Amino acid sequence: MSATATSERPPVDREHWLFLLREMLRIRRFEEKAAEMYSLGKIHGFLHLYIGEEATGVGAMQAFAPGDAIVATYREHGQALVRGIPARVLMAEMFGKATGCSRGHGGSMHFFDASRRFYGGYAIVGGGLPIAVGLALADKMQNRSNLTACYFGDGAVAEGEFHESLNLAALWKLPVVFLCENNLYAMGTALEHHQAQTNISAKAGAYGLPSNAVDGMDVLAVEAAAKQAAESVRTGNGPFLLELRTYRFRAHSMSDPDLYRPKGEIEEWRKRDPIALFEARLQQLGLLSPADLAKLEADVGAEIDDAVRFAEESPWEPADKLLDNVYGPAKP
Amino acid sequence: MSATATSERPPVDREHWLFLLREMLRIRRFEEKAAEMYSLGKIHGFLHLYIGEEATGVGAMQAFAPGDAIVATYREHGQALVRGIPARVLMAEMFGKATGCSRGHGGSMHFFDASRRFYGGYAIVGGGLPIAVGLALADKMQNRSNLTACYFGDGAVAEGEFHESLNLAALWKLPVVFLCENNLYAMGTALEHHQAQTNISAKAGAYGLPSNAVDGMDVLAVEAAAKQAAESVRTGNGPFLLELRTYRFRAHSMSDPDLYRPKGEIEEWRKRDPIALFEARLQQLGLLSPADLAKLEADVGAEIDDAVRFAEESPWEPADKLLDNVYGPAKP
Amino acid sequence: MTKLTYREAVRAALRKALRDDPRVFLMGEDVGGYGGAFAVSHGLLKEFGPERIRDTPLSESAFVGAGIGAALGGMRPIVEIMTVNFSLLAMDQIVNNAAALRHMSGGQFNVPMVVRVATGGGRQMAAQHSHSLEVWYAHIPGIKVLTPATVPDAYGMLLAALQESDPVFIFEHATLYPLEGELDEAAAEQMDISRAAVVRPGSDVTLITYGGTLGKTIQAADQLREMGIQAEVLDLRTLRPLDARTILTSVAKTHRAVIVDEAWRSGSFAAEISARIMEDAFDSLDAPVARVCSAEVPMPYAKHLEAAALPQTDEIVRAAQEMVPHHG
Amino acid sequence: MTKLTYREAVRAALRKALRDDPRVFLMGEDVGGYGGAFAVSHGLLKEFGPERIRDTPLSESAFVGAGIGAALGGMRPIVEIMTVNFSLLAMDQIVNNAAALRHMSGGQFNVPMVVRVATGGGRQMAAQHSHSLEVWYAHIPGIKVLTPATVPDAYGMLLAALQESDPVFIFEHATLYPLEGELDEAAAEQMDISRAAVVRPGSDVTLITYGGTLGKTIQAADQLREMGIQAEVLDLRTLRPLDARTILTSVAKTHRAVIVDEAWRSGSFAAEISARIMEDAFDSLDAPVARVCSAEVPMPYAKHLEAAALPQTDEIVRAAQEMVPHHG
Ligand SMILES: Cc1ncc(C[n+]2csc(CCOP(=O)(O)OP(=O)(O)O)c2C)c(N)n1
Ligand SMILES: Cc1ncc(C[n+]2csc(CCOP(=O)(O)OP(=O)(O)O)c2C)c(N)n1
Ligand SMILES: [Mg+2]
Ligand SMILES: [Mg+2]
Repeated sequence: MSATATSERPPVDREHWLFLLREMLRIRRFEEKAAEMYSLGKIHGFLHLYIGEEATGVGAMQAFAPGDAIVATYREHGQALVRGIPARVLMAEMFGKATGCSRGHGGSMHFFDASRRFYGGYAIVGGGLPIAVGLALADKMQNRSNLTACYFGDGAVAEGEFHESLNLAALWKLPVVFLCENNLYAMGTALEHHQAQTNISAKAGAYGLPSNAVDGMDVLAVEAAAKQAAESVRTGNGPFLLELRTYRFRAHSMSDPDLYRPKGEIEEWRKRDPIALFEARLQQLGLLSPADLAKLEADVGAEIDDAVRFAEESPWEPADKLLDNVYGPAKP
Repeated sequence: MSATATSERPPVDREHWLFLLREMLRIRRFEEKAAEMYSLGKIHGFLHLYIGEEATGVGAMQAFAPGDAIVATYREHGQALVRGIPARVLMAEMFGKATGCSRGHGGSMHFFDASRRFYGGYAIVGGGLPIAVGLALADKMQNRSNLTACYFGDGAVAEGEFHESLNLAALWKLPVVFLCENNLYAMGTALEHHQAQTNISAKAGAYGLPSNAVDGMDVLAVEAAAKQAAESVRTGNGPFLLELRTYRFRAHSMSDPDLYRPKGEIEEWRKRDPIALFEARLQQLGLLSPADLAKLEADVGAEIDDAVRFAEESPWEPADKLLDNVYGPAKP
Repeated sequence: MTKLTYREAVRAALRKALRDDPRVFLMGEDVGGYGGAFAVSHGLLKEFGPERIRDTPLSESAFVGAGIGAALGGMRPIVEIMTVNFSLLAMDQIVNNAAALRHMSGGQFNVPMVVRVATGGGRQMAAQHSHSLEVWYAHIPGIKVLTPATVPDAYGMLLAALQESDPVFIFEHATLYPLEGELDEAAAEQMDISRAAVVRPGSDVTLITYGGTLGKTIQAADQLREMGIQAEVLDLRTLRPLDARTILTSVAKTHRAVIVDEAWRSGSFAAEISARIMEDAFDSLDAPVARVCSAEVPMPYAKHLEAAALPQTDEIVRAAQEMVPHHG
Repeated sequence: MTKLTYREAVRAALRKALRDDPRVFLMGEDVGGYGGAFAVSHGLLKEFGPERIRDTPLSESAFVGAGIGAALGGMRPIVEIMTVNFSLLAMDQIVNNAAALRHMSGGQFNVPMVVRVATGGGRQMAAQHSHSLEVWYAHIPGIKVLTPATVPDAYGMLLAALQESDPVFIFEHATLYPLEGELDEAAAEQMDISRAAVVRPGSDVTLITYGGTLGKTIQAADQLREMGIQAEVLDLRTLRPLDARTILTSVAKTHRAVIVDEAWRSGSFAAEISARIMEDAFDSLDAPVARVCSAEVPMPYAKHLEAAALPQTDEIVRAAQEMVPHHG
């Protein structure tokens, strides 16, 4: 049922590894800044931070090509950044500005970017899965070799749409990589309180799909597993379910008082901070000097500062455009 | 994952076995008459016949006590009869008469009987499963030792509600026997065209439930398997998924031209007619003489004739009562 | 001109669409091997093969969502939801994805998907299989809602829907499938789906309806004529966006209106029409606008009870009579 | 008299119900450990334990259906659907089972279930999290629909709902939770939920609303008063069954009405109210009934766009002004 996990380490690739680190750092700093902007009243509505889960977002995306389609959830800042949507455009979106990636119509939960086949940003749990199935169907029917990468949380696994979508994708052998970011909680409900059987990747058996589970705090392991999954899909084996075992260090959203996690649990997981772990590893291998890191941080900091400046200075969508983009013109 | 199926035969029990045969015959003759009445324009709407599946209805019901709750689908004539709802009351329901088990409000798809804890008759595929979970929850919370038997077809397995309901029942260890009557078709769609993985009982693994699959054409095997399943549930192990492998000899409903089944398939299955098989077995064992059978058929025939007479002679619900039973009085 | 049934007209439109545009495909429960629950797609599997005539598992949310995804991915899916009753299982995909994606993405994405849905009661299908929920759909910005009530509309509206760049829901009242009519294909292929139709001209009262109740409404107009009342009959055809102009023009002439709608009365689409007339034609009204709707009860199975629950011709006649002077 | 918030009032009612009746239990997503997405059930898990305060998996259809089953089985479930947006996933259970079972079974079964649902926009939650779908629920025979807009109603309506023998849906507008008010428990426990409330008496125009827009409507009445227009404000409180009498009595007095509804305009509950006034108070109207509703657009995120989409006080004032002579 489950594909064999590669336990071997990939060969050293300093440039790529520094790139992975940079990407994780970009997400971390972007998120910290978003939280700050939320406190300052610059960002409103829901804001779900990804901090702690950077390795899953960064690692998995390495397996997907520009032609592949990406479907994500409301907790999608990470995927959006790694996919290449500029930080300034994302920040502007959260500020509600017309320069945002969804013209300020979507906010934090609804990032979209047609040019990067980034199909959103779905805030109804489980709601993105059928969309991913359809995108893959369109690719298959048009003989394009793309795949669709579909991210969702452990909580989504309980929804009927998970079941229906995996069955449909498997039945039609569609090119979807289902990526479950299992952070052990659906909002305040722990995995063992929402799943009768807590091994998510094993559920693939009910649909006859290959699957795998990987340590989501290890960016290289995630990358390797995602590449293997993507490879399986591209070979025409139909969909693949990849479980990424991770943890969110912050509350579910900015309005969550975070009362439900056992004492010490967060601290235990923080010891496995994917960024700190990877930095330590690179340093151990002599691939990352303190100067390298300082430079990285400075670059990333500059990018985030620019993003805030851009968002701040950007114009609002005129209110008289409210009804634009409800319907489009007929087109053959 | 799967409970061990008892392969041993239960000891000979002539009285009980003749009872099982009689029950299967009652269903068969009732259904044949219903089809006739449909052609005569006495019954309208949808009519889904159970012919061919009698062993699953009769065998499984032996495992359930009067205090247990029954939840069925639109193809529920069999379960309703075996549960003890008089044939005349069911026939009257299909005639749309006020003496019907649902006062003529429900018709063939919506049989109900509060006195027998027969909770319907659900015509939205998969719609009965959550109800069954709730009934079992009510029993459990009120410390009653009842279980809920929930029948559904193979087609329902693809619906999200199957997944959600099994997970919820398993999570809360509720006393439900989920009975999948797998007749290999969801309307015109063959199992392999609606399930990526066609072994239904194996899907229990995704919820950590015990399960079993049994030859649904063998009434004794079904009875034994259902008793084992019910026993497991009553012991407090939580829900059980029992797959009953059967076949419908008739079309999906009276309006189905039945174009989709491969030639010869129906004939092959007819050789395994559960009634003919069981009669032959009883005859072989010397438990059923031609006279016994004639008497049985005569009794059943009389019951069905009486049912039609009763239905025919029964009054209509006055049309001015149309709005009764939309709301009831408040009650504490 | 060809004489054919409503069912055949839908099938002919499907066939034409499938032939003309390789991006078009049909998917839904039993559209293939079974030939469609209402035999609409009979023969199409054989002609177009299983890639383009796709039988789906029973999973309304997944295959409607897959239609949305396929539309995003450049296809032109026609999704069949066997009946509106089952569409309740796909409501989230419809409201939160199909309807919202264009706006939510700031106009970057759009969902050119056509969804065909059989609707309505009148066939003794009882409480779970007789809904008329067009009004729910007509409430949702971002989708369009068509209700073909004639053979030409059955054909032309489907083809027109495929030219739209937004999701279009087509409600086919299940009692209409055997209806016979004349079809001029070329004309139907040019049809304007944005306008309501004046089916019968008249001067005394406007009878406004759509979908499955058009026949009863025309019957009522016939009976009224015999009584000396000239009823104008409007077929709304498209519920969203609504052609209010045709309604207002008619009411300005007749000064009276009866709306016929198979939905339950409270919160029906008839309420919306009444409110629009209130807002934009109040001064031309000589009598309050009346509604003839279904009784507010889950649909009973028994024939006489179902008939009592549904709007009937005599009720339409009575409502019109009561508001026209000297006929009350 | 106690001073407390709307949130605390709901919680107090939950606590009272759980204490008074062992058949009552609360179930839904995050009602337990998290304390409720809106902190309504905070502390209840500790007080009543996990048997009676049940966190469910994300599976709206299953747990709403389980509520129905539990009600059939003799319990008195209170099901929390975190927001109305997610209730779309449970629509089949609601329409086809909860609402239909009593009738469909010929009166043998009934479903005494209470469902609490947070609703509405105004918090920059964007297109998928801002719906106002009360009108869909109000369309369904077999269920009751309550929309408490005040602290006493938040408390009393929940307790009253638990006395009903049919499914009751209570819509709590999410912007109301922090609202403060005075509660007389004893009085609230005797409240009549079948009547609309005249919140402000007035003689020139009737402003009719419910739920989240009551505050804006009262504000509008205040502003109108300063302009010399005496507006009567009605809070509908219960949308189904509707208390038409209170509406008609008021309109008979004021001869004018403005309906304020956060729903999208087409097919809104405001349309139903307008149609009822048309049918039963046409002759007493001095001006067409007006509606102030949300713009027909999936809710945008940006604050100024969301504000432009939602009904606002100044629009209510303007609509009333325009219909009262010498104030237009
Ligand atoms: C259908 C639905 N029900 C409830 C919610 C409210 N909600 C938002 S996120 C969430 C938890 C989802 O958990 P998971 O899928 O594990 O994703 P995570 O937030 O952990 O990334 C819930 C209950 C929702 N958005 N959609
Ligand atoms: C949600 C839903 N979708 C579609 C239908 C139409 N329909 C009725 S029965 C049926 C097939 C069900 O197959 P299965 O569950 O295997 O039961 P069987 O009829 O074989 O007993 C379908 C598609 C329905 N009633 N409900
Ligand atoms: Mg999670
Ligand atoms: Mg079947």
